[in-house]
Amino acid sequence: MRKFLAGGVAALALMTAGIAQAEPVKIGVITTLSGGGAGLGVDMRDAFQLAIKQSGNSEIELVVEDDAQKPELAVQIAEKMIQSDKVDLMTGIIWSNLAMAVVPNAVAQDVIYLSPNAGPSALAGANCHPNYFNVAYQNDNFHEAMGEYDNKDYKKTFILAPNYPAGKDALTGFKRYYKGELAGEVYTQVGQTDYAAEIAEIRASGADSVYFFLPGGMGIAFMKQYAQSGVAIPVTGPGFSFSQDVLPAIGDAALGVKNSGTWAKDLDNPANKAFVEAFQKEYNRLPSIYAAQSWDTANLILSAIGKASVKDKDAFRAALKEADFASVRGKFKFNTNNHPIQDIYVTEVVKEGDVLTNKIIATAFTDHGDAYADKCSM
Amino acid sequence: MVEPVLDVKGLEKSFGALKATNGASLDLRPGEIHALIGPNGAGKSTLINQISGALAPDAGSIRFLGTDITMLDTARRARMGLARTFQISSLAQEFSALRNVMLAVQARQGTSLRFFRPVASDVSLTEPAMRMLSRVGLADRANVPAAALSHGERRQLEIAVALAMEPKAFLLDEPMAGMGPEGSKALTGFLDGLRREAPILLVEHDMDAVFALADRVSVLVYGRIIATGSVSEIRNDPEVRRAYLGEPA
Amino acid sequence: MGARETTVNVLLVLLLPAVALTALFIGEAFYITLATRIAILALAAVGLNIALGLGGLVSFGHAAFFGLGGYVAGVLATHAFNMEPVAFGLPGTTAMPAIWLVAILLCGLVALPIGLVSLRTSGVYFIMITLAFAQMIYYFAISWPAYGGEDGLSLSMRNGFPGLNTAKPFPYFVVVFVLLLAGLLLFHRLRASRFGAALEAARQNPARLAAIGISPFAIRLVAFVLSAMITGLAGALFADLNRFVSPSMLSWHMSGELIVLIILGGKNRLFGPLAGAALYVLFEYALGGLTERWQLFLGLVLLAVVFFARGGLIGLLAGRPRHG
Amino acid sequence: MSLALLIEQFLNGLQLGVMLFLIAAGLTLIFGVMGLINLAHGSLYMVGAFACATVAAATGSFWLGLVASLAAAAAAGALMEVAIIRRLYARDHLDQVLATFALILIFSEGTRWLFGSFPLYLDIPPLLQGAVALPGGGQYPLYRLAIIGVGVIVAIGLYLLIGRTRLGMRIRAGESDREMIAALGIDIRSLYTIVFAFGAALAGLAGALVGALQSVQVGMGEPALILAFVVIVIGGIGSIKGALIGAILVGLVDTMGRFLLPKALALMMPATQAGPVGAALASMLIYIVMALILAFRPSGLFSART
Repeated sequence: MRKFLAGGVAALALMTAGIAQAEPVKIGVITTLSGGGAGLGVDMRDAFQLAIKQSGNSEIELVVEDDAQKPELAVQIAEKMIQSDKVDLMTGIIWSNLAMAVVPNAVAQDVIYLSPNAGPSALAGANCHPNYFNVAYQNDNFHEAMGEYDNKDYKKTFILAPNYPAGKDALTGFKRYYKGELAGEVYTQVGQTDYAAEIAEIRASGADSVYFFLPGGMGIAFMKQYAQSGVAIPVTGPGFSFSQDVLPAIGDAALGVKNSGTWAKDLDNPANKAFVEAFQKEYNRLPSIYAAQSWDTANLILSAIGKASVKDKDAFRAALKEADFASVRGKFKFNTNNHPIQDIYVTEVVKEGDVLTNKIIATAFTDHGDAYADKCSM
Repeated sequence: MVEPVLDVKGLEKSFGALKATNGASLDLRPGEIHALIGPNGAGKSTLINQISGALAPDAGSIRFLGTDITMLDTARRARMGLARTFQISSLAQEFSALRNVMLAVQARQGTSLRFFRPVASDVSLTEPAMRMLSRVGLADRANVPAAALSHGERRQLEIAVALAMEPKAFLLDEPMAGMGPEGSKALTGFLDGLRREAPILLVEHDMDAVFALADRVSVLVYGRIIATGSVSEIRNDPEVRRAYLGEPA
Repeated sequence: MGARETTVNVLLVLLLPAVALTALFIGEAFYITLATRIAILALAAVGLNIALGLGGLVSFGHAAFFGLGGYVAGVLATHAFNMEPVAFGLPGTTAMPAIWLVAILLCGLVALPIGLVSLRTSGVYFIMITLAFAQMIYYFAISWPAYGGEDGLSLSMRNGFPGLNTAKPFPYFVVVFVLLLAGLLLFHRLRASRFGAALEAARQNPARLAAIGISPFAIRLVAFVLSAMITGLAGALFADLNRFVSPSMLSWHMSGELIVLIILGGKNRLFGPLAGAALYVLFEYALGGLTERWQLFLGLVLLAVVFFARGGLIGLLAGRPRHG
Repeated sequence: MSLALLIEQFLNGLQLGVMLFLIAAGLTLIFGVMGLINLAHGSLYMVGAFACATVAAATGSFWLGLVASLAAAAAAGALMEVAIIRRLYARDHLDQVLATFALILIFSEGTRWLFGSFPLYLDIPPLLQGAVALPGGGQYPLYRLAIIGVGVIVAIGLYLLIGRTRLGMRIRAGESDREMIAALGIDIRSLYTIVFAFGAALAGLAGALVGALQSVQVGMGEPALILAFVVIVIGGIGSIKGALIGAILVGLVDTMGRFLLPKALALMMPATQAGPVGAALASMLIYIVMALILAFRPSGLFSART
């Protein structure tokens, strides 16, 4: 297995030798490093490693493995990390369906799992667990924010998402806050690459706006085809479809699109400035939201390691729950169900020089939690 | 007159513009060897394939043991007792000669949906199969894979497989082909006795064998039976001489 | 079967429990899980091997049955957990034997119409039509919301077997291993039986088989259904191993993997699936830990097997097969 | 629902069909001539898209990218044929499936090694941007019309190539009798390499054209591959005419199914359920059509070989 002895460089060890070293901590990182969705996992891993390296804590050992975006493989890796590597903490999963496969069993075996991206509703509500911390968002959040924000400008929106649970959650989240009329509600095929039929329907629907949730390649294809179609109805979407990893592939078609997110690289706080600078310097590219969330996850862990021993689960959980770290998102605290309470912004895609990126234009929610916390009995 | 075992009436079969079978009729009576001859390309294989069920005729009927079998598939016809041998291929190349024959025995018993008992030690299969191999003179080659048998041995195996089916009629497709004079002679003697078990429709190029064995002969030319009769009748039929033997009238 | 192949087979069978027992004593539970995974994938491939190895039917859609079996385990357990009837007032269950029975029967029932249609075709058409049926079920599972769709279905705990604590890795391994042995025994008996003889003849020469009075279609249909049943049973076990089932068990990649297992081990060899599954899981585990480009190396290994080791691992170890 | 929308959806179906034809034509040609089932065809499609995106990004010209996609896919195809595929002609379908499955893994990870994990950018050329007016008040993207045009040109070109040229004659001869063509003294090895490279170039062209519409990323070939197989199996493997008709059938059925099924179901059940259920049925539809066609015509609509 690939082991990263982060900060194992002698110089760093010398530098930090004076500080009372924390005990050894082993963190299992399961993420997607091969196949079509690898871009997200690579950003996640890179930011995580960078944060650990910068901390100078040489006692943290990372075990990084590729799940190839296959749930069954992720389960196997998780078993290995828990039973064989005996990791103290786990993190890294990008996709909701993989999280659903791994998390319930992992937390049941008393391993603490921190989600750097996925936030399926099942884990936020009835199936919440003291060992499960979501450092990213609950899946509905981005869509709720855009529904709220779209009330300002639009009265008749056409909404579409893939025909799977996350897609239905997305549109449910949007509708929870959107008060206008729906010009249409369409579910597309998972992995669909041609959206001509849906775009034709949008054109004919008389909508004044479009809200779509199509992650990964699906969103890229939709945006390009939409721009080419000559339909002039404005589009909004969740930040995933306009994050730094996909913007270059969409190109200028994304310019001016408003989207929701918990983070943008121009968020004005010192932690964020340091993060963006460090990430760019190390990897020579702009960080995506996955990198930002992963960076926060790493720093949350580091803050807890400073307060409690990972062997003392109760104390460590309490330390995590305090969320006493400098988040790149500015404010960050945990709700009763261990999901974030945070601000959710609306950003707009702009061009800085040659590079497409997002700029914050409004705040959709302040201190926003999620709709499922009530169902959590913690 | 006795009811024929096999009664073929007015078969027609076209491949595109080519009429491969053009109103062919013939019958096979109990106890006889009925030879079917004809020049290359006359449509003998197409006719045999229709009788055995591998091809569906466009028109016409086939009756076997008094039942219309025109619409039945090959396997059903075989189970009724119509045993067909092939010119070249063996049943299962990877299997030994014995297992090839055992397969025919189990087919006749109708017991192919037995899943557990090993066949190798099953005397109800091995014993009849060995008997058939002995009858055709292949007993000492029982454990040789079919693929490793010589050409002549494979012809003998074909016959053994057909015998194991205990058929009501044989459809033998050029059993002498590729056999040396010795083998042909032995097989001719064997077939001569076989007609007592079941009548034989014999497709054959070897005229010596045909004239030695056949009770009746039918001549197929361009998909049609142009003559049927005893050996001497056929030998003296002017139309046959013209069409088949290429002699001027 | 040659003497060398017998030796190789005995070693292979002993290997899995040896690994599991060693792991048990040194307290490395993960290796028990790994051995269990190998045994389950092997059982799934044993099922496919009936169609593919004995019958020459290259089914590119066996993931359909693997996944269906998995969903039977997931759905029955979920209903039992929620105390809701599944259908017609019948309750769910967490008893493995009942789940297995339902999985086997359901896969047989589903395989019957699929086989009736697919077996009318042959060659590439058969490969593709089985794929088409599996894709139908795959898309259905992704978009049907009741049991989690794309997210899949988590089992709150592993289902139970009377008298055993299946939540622990080793007892569950024993359960799975016994079923694998039963599957291997079944395959062995089947191949030697009258049905097996007819099926192998249907692969070698279907026209001749019909001419002696055995319908190749009927024989193949029975083989296809049997094969689906065993693969479905393995699917139920796989769901219990992971305590999770999702549409990815139904995907065409899974169908491809099952074929790969058989070829890796040696097609039409009794122990080919086991050797192949062991090799495949070890590759995935060892290479996956070494490099994130492990799929590239897996591809190279597969190519090498096609070109240099046509008999698969068993062929490499035990030489050419013998036929009696 | 207006007539203009129906016309537009019909065009969409046609265009999807033409796109599928471009991918499937090479696949079916290769099967027809060499009897090879090539799962790695989708990888050649991906190679075309990546080549086009890379060259277009470097030079700023989509057209140069298009040329590059043809060249790169043909080169990759020829290389693949000489190094690997050639050894598979005499093997059974099972070996072919396995070896070309392995090639998918190698191509996917190799491409990721070279180009990284992030999707690439490829836009349609300025010349083809914008939309044209349809009768009845609708609009249709010019680029999609151009794809339909390319498909028609390729279909006619293939028809002429196979029916009228010396290479086509050899291809037809190779389909019917391989020993004959070898006996005629035609170098069958180089003929096969040429046919394979030609089929690969067609896949590359499709990848480049589609890449401008979709996202150029690793794994893009797999959904395309499965659909292409559906197309050629429906059409009859080896038949170019079958591929064309199969592709258009699949394109129309898929587009119209996605468009009409949810609406039809909305007449029978609440709208909130009709959407997802309709979408679920629509995604299964082409496979249902394929199974039905094969149930009645086990060798597809226009089988070239049985």
